[in-house]
Amino acid sequence: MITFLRLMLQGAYRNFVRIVLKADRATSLEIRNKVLTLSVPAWETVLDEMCIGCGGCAKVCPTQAITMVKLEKPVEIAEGYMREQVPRIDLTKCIFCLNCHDFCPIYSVFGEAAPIHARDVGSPKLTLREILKKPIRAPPEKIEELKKLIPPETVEFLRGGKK
Amino acid sequence: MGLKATARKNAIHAMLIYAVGCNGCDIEVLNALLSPRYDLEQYRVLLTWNPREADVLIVTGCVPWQMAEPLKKLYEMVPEPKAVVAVGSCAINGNVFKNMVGEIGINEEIAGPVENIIPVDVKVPGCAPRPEDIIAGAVKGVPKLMEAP
Amino acid sequence: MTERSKDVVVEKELSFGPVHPALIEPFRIRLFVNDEIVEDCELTINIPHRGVERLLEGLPVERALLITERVCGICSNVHAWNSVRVVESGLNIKVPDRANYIRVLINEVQRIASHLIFFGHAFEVLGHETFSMRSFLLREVFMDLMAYIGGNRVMPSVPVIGGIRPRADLTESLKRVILERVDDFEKKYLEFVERVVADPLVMSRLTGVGLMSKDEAIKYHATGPTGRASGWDYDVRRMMYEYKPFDFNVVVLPEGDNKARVVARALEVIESLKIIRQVVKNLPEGPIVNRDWVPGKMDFTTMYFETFRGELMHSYSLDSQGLIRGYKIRTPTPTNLAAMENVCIGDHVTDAVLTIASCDPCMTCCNRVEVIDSGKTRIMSEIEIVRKYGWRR
Amino acid sequence: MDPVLFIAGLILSSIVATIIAIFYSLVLPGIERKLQARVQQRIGPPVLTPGWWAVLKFWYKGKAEPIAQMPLFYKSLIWLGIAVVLLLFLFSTPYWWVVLGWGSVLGIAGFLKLEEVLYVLMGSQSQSILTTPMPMNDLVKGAKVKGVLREFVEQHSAERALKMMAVGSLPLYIALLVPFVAARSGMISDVIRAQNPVYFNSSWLSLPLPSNPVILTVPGFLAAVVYFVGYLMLLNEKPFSILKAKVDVIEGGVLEYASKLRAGYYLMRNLLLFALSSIFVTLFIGIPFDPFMPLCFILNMILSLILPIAMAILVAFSPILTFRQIYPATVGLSALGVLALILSVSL
Ligand code: SF4
Ligand code: SF4
Ligand code: SF4
Ligand code: SF4
Ligand code: SF4
Ligand code: SF4
Ligand code: SF4
Ligand code: SF4
Repeated sequence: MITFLRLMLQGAYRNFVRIVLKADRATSLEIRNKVLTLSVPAWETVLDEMCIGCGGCAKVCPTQAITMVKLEKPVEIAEGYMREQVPRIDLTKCIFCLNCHDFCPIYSVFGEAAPIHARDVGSPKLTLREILKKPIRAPPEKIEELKKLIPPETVEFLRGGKK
Repeated sequence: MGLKATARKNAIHAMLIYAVGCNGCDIEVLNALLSPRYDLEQYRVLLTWNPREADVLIVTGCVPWQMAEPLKKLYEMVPEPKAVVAVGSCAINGNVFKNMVGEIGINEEIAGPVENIIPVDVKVPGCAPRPEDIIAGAVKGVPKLMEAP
Repeated sequence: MTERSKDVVVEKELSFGPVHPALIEPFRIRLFVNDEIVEDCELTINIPHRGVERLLEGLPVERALLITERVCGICSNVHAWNSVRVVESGLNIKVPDRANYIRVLINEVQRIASHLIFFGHAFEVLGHETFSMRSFLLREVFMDLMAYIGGNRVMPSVPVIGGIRPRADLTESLKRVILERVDDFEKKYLEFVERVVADPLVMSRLTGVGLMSKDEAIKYHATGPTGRASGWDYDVRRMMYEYKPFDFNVVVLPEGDNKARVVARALEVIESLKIIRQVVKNLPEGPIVNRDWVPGKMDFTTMYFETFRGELMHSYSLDSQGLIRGYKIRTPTPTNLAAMENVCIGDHVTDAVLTIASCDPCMTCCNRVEVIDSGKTRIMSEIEIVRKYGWRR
Repeated sequence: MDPVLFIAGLILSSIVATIIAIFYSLVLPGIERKLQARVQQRIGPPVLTPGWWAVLKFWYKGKAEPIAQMPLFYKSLIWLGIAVVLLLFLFSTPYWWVVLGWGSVLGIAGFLKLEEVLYVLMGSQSQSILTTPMPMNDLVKGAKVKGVLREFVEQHSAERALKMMAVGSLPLYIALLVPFVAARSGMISDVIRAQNPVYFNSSWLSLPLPSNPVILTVPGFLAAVVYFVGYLMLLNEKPFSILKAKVDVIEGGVLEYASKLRAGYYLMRNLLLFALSSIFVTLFIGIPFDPFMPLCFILNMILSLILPIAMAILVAFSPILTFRQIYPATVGLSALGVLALILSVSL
C-alpha cells in the first residue's frame, strides 16, 4: 500500500512535469528534422573506396539487382591494379539475401572484415592494401568457382600472383 | 492550396495490414507508430484499424494466396482517395520467399508481391526497413491524397 | 480454465481476423461464446504458410540461413543460429569460443527485445496505450544494440556456419556502449516493472485469469515462459553447451495465470541482462569463424533450442553435394497453441483475447494436413487440397 | 415576454450556441491527445489534427456505402445522434429552460438515454468486413461446436451496449440528481438560482459568479466524482470502453461509418463530450452556457475543459475493464451516488 502511494505520488509529479514542461521527451528530434526536410539518408550499400571492381557481386545476385557502373576516372588501388567500375544496387529489386556480401572476394575468400554489406554495415578495420597483402586461404575448388564469377586476373591478383 | 488539400494533409489515418512476412516489418511499422521515439503522430499520421477510416494502407509481407482475397477486400473498403505504401522487400518483390527457391521452381504459396493484388503508390525497400524509412515512406503518400479530386 | 466439456451448448460464434488490431499477425480466432463467456476456441493459423521448408529443399547449406532467418522477424537470430547448429553438430564443425559468446550475446539481446514486444502487445491488448508505448521505448535500446552489432535492427544475420559474420565481432568501444546502455536500461526497466506491478487496474485484469495448471502445460507441451509460468521447470538452455559458461537462473512461477506469464517474462529479462554482462566481461580472444569444413553428406540431425517462446526444433540432412534435404522446423507457437485454445475457455471474451496474447503467439509457420486419398496417406499442402476439393466457406 | 421576441431569441441563441459548440468541441480531442502524448513522452499530433482537420478530411472523402442490414436506417442514425446531442446541449442553455419543461433533469436524462440506445441500434446494424464475412477458409476445419450462429463483432458490441445501458450509466443519472435535489426542484433554472442568484439580474456584459456552487459541498463533490466516472461510461472511454474495445469488437457499431458519415460520427462524439462537460459546469458550478453573455459562456467553456483533461489523463493510465470489474465498479459508484443524494437532502 505504501509502495503504491509512493509510486502514485511520484508518478503524478513526474507526469505533471511531463505535461507542463515536456520533460523527458523521448521523440528523436534528429529524425523529425530529417523527415520534415525530406532528407532521410539512403542506405549506404557499397563502400566505393574498398571495392576492387571485380564485378563478382553483380554476377551472383539472384535478382540482377546490381549493375556495375563504369567510373569516369579509374583509380589505382594497388600497384598495377585499377578499379574501373563500382556496383550499384537497386534496392527495390534486392531481396537482401546477402549473396553479394558473402561472395565479394574480399570477404568470402579471406573471412575478414567485409568491405561491402548490403545492409550498410561495412566499417572495415583493415585497409584494402592490408587485405590485399594477405594470401588466399580457400580450398582450390572454391577458387575455381570464384574464377567463374570474377575475372581470372583478379583471382590471380588476390592470390598474390601479380604483385 | 485549397481547404480540401489542407485538411487532407493535416489528418492522415494510416492502417497497417500485415500480409505475412516474417513479423519483422510489421513490428517495425508498429514501432514507428507506437514508439515515442519515432512517434508517427507528430507528422499528423494517426493510427487506425478500421479500413473505413483509413487513407493510407501500410502493407507489409509477401501476401500468401490465402491473404490475397482479404487484402483485396480490405482495399476495396477504403473510401477514395487512398494510397498504398508497400513496406519491406517482401511487399515489394517477394523477398527470399519468392526469389530464392530451391528445387521447386516457383513458390506457389505466394500470390504477392503486393503489386500483383492492389496498386502500390510508395515502395519502402529494406529487410527490415528502418523506422525512419517507413515514416518517410508514409509521408511520401501524402501528395497523392492531396491532389486527388 | 475449466475443462473443455464434450457437449457444450453454445449460443453463438464470434470470429475475427486475419486483420484485427489485437492479433496484428494474420490468424483467425473463432470464439464460441455464451453471453460473454468463452465455451470453446479455435485458432486457424494456416494463413502465413509460405512454404519455407519446401523452399529450402535443394539449396546449398550456406545459403539456408538467409531463409531460415526470415522464418521469423522476432527471433531471427534463433532460427539462423539453430539452422547452423544442425550442420555444426552433423559435420562436427568446431565453433570458436569467441563466436559462441557473441552468438549468446546477440541471442539474449534479441530475447529482451522479444519480451518487450510481448509487453507492448499485451498492454495494447489490455488497452493500456501508455504502458505499451513505454515498452516499445525501452525496447529501442536493444534494437540499437542489434543494429550496432549486426547492422540491421531486425535481421542481424550474426551466425554463419562455423562462427559468426566478421561484421559482428565486438570491439572494445562496442563493449563499452553495450555495458552503458544495459546499465541505463536496467534502471528504467526496474522502475517500469515496479510501476506495472503496483497498478491495481492492470493487475485486476491479469490476476487469476487464464489459469493453466502444470499438468496442462505438460500435456499440451506449452514450452518456454508460458509453461514455466505454470510451474513446469523446463528450459533447453540448461542442456546447451553454448550456455554452459554462463550463470543464470531459470524463472519458474507456480501460479499459471496471465499475471504469472507477464511476470515470468519480466524476470527473464533480468536474467538475460545478467548473461549479457557476463559475455561482455568474459569474452575470450581468438578467431571468430572456423572455415575449415567442406559441405558434404550428413545424416538427419536434429537440434533443439530454447527460443523466447519455447522449444524450437530444426532438423535436416545434406546430400553428398551439401544440398539440404528434408528440412523440418517446429517452432514453439504451434505447440503452445493447443494450450492457448484451452486456457481461454471459461473467461470473458476480452480476457480470452488477452490470454491468447499472454501466451505470446506468432504464427508464421508451416502448415500441412494428412489426407487419406483413396486409401493412401499422403501429405498435402492446403493449396493442393483446395485445388482438389474446392474452397468451402 | 413577448412570444415573438422570445421565439426570435430562442432561434438566435440556438444558432449561436450550436456554432460555438461545434467549433469548440472539435478542439477538445486534440487537447486530449496532446496531453496523452506528453504523458507518453512524445510530441503528438498538432492540436487541430484529431478534431478539426480529421472531420474536414472525412467530409471530403469519396462516397462509400456502409455494409449494414438496413443501410438507410444505419446512415440516418448518425444524423439522429447529432440532433439528440445538440438538443441535449441546447436544453441546458438558458433560453430553453422554460420551453415545455425540457430544461429539466428529465430532459437531460431522457436525451442521454436516447443517445445510449443509438449505440445498440448501430451495433445491431453494422456488418463490417473485419469479422465473419472475411473471405477465409476457416470453416473447412471442424470445430467441436458446429452450426451455431455466426455473429458479427458489432452485434456483440450491441449486446454490450445494452448491458452498459442497464448498469453502466446508472451512476451518472444518480449524480445528475444531486444538484436538483439540493435545489429542491427539477428545473435547471432553479438549480442556477440556488447556486448563482446574481445571474438572473445581471447585464449581458457582466460575469455573474456563483455564490454557493454545489461542487464545494460534500455531497456535491461526491456527486461530481460519480458524475465524472459516469461521464467516462457514457462516452465509452477507457477504462469503460468495453463496447468498443479494440481487442475484440474493434470500434463496435460505428465501424462501418465512412467518409461523410464518419465526419458525422466524430462530430457527434465530440459534441457529446462538450455537452456533458458544459452541463457539468452548469449544474455543479452554476455557470450556464448563455449565448448572449459572452463572459459567462467563455467561463463555462474554460471550466468545461476540466472533465476532458481529467479524462485524458485517466485514459492514458487505465486498461479496458471487463464486466467482471465493471459490475462491482458501478455498484460501488451507485452507492456513492446514493450517499451523495441522501446527504444532499440536508443542503
Ligand atoms: S543482397 Fe540484394 S543485391 Fe545482394 S545479391 Fe542479394 S538480391 Fe542481389
Ligand atoms: S564483389 Fe566486391 S569487390 Fe567485386 S565489384 Fe562487387 S563489391 Fe566490388
Ligand atoms: S521484408 Fe524482411 S523483415 Fe520485412 S517481412 Fe519480409 S522478411 Fe520480414
Ligand atoms: S511439406 Fe507442407 S509445409 Fe513443407 S514445404 Fe511441403 S507444403 Fe510446405
Ligand atoms: S515462436 Fe517462432 S516466430 Fe515466434 S519468436 Fe519464436 S522463433 Fe520467432
Ligand atoms: S513426432 Fe509425431 S508422435 Fe512425436 S510429437 Fe511429433 S507428431 Fe507427436
Ligand atoms: S510460430 Fe510465429 S514466431 Fe514462431 S516461427 Fe512461426 S511465425 Fe515465427
Ligand atoms: S502443427 Fe506442425 S505443420 Fe501444422 S502449423 Fe504447426 S508446426 Fe506447422
